[in-house]
Amino acid sequence: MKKVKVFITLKESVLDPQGQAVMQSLHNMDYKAVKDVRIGKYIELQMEDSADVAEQVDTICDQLLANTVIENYRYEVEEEVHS
Amino acid sequence: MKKVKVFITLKESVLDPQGQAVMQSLHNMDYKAVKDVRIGKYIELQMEDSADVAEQVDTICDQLLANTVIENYRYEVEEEVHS
Amino acid sequence: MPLTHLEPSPEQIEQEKVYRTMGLTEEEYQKVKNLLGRKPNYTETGLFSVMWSEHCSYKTSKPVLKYFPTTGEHVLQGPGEGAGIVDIGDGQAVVFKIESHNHPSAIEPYQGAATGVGGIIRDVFSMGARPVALLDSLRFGDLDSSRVRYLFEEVVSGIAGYGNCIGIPTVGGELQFDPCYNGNPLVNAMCVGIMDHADIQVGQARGIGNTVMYVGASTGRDGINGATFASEEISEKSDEKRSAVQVGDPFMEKLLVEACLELTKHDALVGIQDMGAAGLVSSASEMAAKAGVGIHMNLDLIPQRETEMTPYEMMLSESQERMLIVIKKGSEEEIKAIFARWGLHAVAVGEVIEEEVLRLEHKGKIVADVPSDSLASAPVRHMPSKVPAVYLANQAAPAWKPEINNYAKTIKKLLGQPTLASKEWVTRQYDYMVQTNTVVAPGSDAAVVRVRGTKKGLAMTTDCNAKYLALDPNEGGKIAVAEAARNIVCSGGVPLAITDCLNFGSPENPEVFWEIDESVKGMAKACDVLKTPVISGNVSLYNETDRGAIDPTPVVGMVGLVEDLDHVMTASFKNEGDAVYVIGTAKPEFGGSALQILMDGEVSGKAPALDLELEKGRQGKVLEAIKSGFLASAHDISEGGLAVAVAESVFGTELGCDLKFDTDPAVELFSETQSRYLITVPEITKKDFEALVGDAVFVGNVTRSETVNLAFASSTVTLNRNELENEWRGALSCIMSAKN
Amino acid sequence: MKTAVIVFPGSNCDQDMYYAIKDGLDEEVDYVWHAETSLDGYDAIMIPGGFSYGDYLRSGAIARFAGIMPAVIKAAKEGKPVLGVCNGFQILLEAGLLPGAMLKNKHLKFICETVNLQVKNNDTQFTKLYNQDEVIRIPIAHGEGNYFCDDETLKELQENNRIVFTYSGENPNGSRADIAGIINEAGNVLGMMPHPERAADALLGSDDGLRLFQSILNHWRESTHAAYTS
Ligand SMILES: Nc1ncnc2c1ncn2[C@@H]1O[C@H](COP(=O)(O)OP(=O)(O)O)[C@@H](O)[C@H]1O
Ligand SMILES: [Mg+2]
Repeated sequence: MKKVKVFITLKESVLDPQGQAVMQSLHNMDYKAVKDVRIGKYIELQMEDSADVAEQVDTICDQLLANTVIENYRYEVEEEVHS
Repeated sequence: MKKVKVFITLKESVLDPQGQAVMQSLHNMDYKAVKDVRIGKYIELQMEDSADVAEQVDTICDQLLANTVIENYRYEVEEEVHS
Repeated sequence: MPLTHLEPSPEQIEQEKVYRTMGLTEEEYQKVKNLLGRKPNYTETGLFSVMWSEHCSYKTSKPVLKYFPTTGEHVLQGPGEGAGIVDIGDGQAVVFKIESHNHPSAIEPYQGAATGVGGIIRDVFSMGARPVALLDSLRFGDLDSSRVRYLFEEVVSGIAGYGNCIGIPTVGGELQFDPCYNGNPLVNAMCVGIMDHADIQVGQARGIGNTVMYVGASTGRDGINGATFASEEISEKSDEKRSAVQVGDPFMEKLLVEACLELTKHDALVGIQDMGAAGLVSSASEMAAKAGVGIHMNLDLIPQRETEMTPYEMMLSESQERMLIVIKKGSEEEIKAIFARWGLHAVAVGEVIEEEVLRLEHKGKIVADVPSDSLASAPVRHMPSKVPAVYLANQAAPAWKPEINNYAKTIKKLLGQPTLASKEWVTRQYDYMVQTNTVVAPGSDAAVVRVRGTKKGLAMTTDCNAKYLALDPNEGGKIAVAEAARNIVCSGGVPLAITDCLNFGSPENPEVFWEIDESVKGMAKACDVLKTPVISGNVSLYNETDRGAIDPTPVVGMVGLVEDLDHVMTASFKNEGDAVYVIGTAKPEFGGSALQILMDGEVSGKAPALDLELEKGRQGKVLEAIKSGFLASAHDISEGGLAVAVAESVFGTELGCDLKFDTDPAVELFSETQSRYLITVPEITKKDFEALVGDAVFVGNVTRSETVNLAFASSTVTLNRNELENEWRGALSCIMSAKN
Repeated sequence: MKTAVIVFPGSNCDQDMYYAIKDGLDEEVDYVWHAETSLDGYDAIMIPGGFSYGDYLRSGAIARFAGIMPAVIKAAKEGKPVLGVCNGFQILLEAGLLPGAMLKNKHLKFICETVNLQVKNNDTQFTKLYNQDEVIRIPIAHGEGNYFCDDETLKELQENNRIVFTYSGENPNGSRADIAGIINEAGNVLGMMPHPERAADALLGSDDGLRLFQSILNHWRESTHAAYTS
């Protein structure tokens, strides 16, 4: 089994209303050290081993997990340790 | 400046309807190798340097970013490279 | 690793009194032992402890609930099933029920509120009805507290998140703020459905040999409280990762609604019930008990989301979006096909047996074997009752008199109180239009939803002014029912029946029990006189924190029938020149009033008195006037008195009014005397209206103006509509955006 | 005119759309299940609002892969009118039939209210019965209606008159250039956040939306008539 960690972030040119709202709250809470907040998605996939895991993840991300009009993605593939 | 990467995930026993729906859809799209999907949040904070960054991030996560009744969080603090 | 080995043995349960930590009293444990003729094992003790909990069994409230009238000409199904059913003619019926989710919402407000909505929807469609509307009755503490603001914001999001997604309009409700709800918010959700008589379903497991099927989401460890022996062991192992909070999946429920309504039309369906509180155990045992049969279930077949679940966990889990159905043997494949079309699994998990037991099998062993009706019939508890000293003191107190210097300022201040301010900040977050039947949206007295394909509509509202109940539960209980009916009448509906949600503190406190008893007596009396029987309801006790119990808050949800959509009436003034009338004379009744709260910060004295016969007569007249087409607007005078009613009637219009009174201004404007109405009538129907409603007093006219003039012998109060409206409309959003 | 209303799991304005056409236009209309693969025989395609697949991940993201979508794309290519409302609009964006993407509303809350819309282009088969720049009252109900596109796309939309509706007065969701509805280059695929089907019956407050459906019908009548006579 592989564990795939996918990180999806809004492109820099896209405004992030949620991130802005969080930053505002943080400032209200007196965490003035926080200068920017961007909110994205963190997705974990459990996948069966196969030679083309990376390839599959690429298409899955392109087609479904990210909307490349507004989002970027990157991922890491980890070997799952069995218990 | 520090870049803080926060990962927020649902606790293991908490139902993840989003993840389930995505997995179902991946199966329909014939990505049968995907055995589980869990969807969480990935948040990037830009923070001014200070001795207690980690401490601050801990409270920020506890109080605002994560709902600790159902979510866990972890984070990484990175040195930001200035351009 | 199987976790069952961590469970205590029957002997341990008895010797170490494990049953007590699970919620059974000494007496109840003995009763279980007698019923079984042996010591219950761990799973069985669990079954009894949840089924005999107050939440599932109503063991302390049962004697009180007996006061309610539950039958009537139009009642097709009274309390006892998922929801009550009332005939609305043409072979159709309305189905409704209200339910609390107070405690889950206090822990995780978004999911608590969301799953509350999900649960009440299942109650309604399990009767065979299509859900057509939702209402939410909410109470929070003081908005100065950031925790309270968080709870408020998240509860509203949770209700919106679930209702909007599933596509049932949230058309009404209530929202009140009072320090007594600090730390203990009230989240009551009501669902209304429409169905054909022919499709009425019941939660019964009839027909020996028939198949028991499980449909919907799979079972996880949701909602299993951590305070028990085995789960404590478990939680030590993985404390970090585990949470007992139920998470709602409105998408799954939307599929379930559609699939179950399709199932309802199928001959093979015998019985259906949702898995609500105490999930599998309650649905299975209740369905068996009601049909006088037993159920044998194989727990290995239960769809499970988590690994290594014990029988105890599976039976007690409160995972959401699940239903238990009983179908004719042999039709399993057809039923599976219905669910498969909606992407859902239906799994045969057991069968109906003759022997009246709930028998559970797990990994080849019988893990529980208990009489089915014993689970569903907890021993009733009769609680001692005591008249509270506060009540006696309030009854004896001299009448409260306000000292008002500036009427205009006082009115503006009242309109800015969160409890009286516009609820738009909330209702804008709800899709109140989906299904395109919402004729009267949130903002008037009652919402009106059209019955598609007919000229009829359903008027619906929730009401309860807990401040009156805090002073006098009996009178306040009557008023809650009467006010709901008034709101229905003002919208053009004939009150049909009510559902109720009894929110109180601990019944073990004799003073609280007295409040429960008196409130219900008052409500029952009003239901009798107004001919609105109770067809369903819910009890939520133990609403208290270390600062004490909440005010008695028995919320009334009422539905009325609008016989012709031409009768639909709203509170807003309509035309310049219309005559303005007030029905009912204001008396100096300020106990529990919004004015008293504004000025004193607390309530005292006597609640307003309610004359039920007078109430009934006036409702009849107002409704007749509406049906005759005499009125342009109708609004009941409630919290905040006439001043607030007038203001609400000009908001959102281009109109003002010139009114003249020969009464005392403080009493006329702010008293909360009951059974009063603010009515406007076009010139052409004035004569007819006056002839019909003899006690209506003409007080002036609607004007095309920004000004509201209220003239009294001693002084004139001049108000600016825009100024008041800005205060009223902006109050909640101002609080919510400024402080977060 | 025979209309198809596509039903995805989680669609919840499908019936509203159905009744707007059946009762409002008195024309033939069918529900078409997401798993179907053909839309042959239909003259107009409606993708209704709701929460297809729970709006999980991103609204419209999962629906885009439904079995019916290739047929929707085919119908669009053939020039049939395709209308996506609210979630339907989001699905059209995800499917690439219209440019851009949706973000969460700027205030982050779901918002339901009747708003003023300005008709920016009445020269389309969807808007012929409106006056240019007319302001109409149509309800919105969405949490993710904050339309986004890059500068280049915006310029193209503006220059080719492809912005059909804008919010008039306060922009409720923060959309770029106040956009409420856009059309494709060929002029037969319209996506809009506001719900015309909720404004098709005066009893419910407004029937300003009905003219949109009537426009589609008129256009269909004219074009089929033209086809017969040519
Ligand atoms: N929590 C809520 N959810 C939906 N609608 C609400 C809510 N609270 C208040 N409303 C609506 O706002 C309007 C005014 O409420 P309220 O002042 O309680 O009316 P009344 O005093 O006539 O019972 C009603 O239409 C009511 O349904
Ligand atoms: Mg009212």
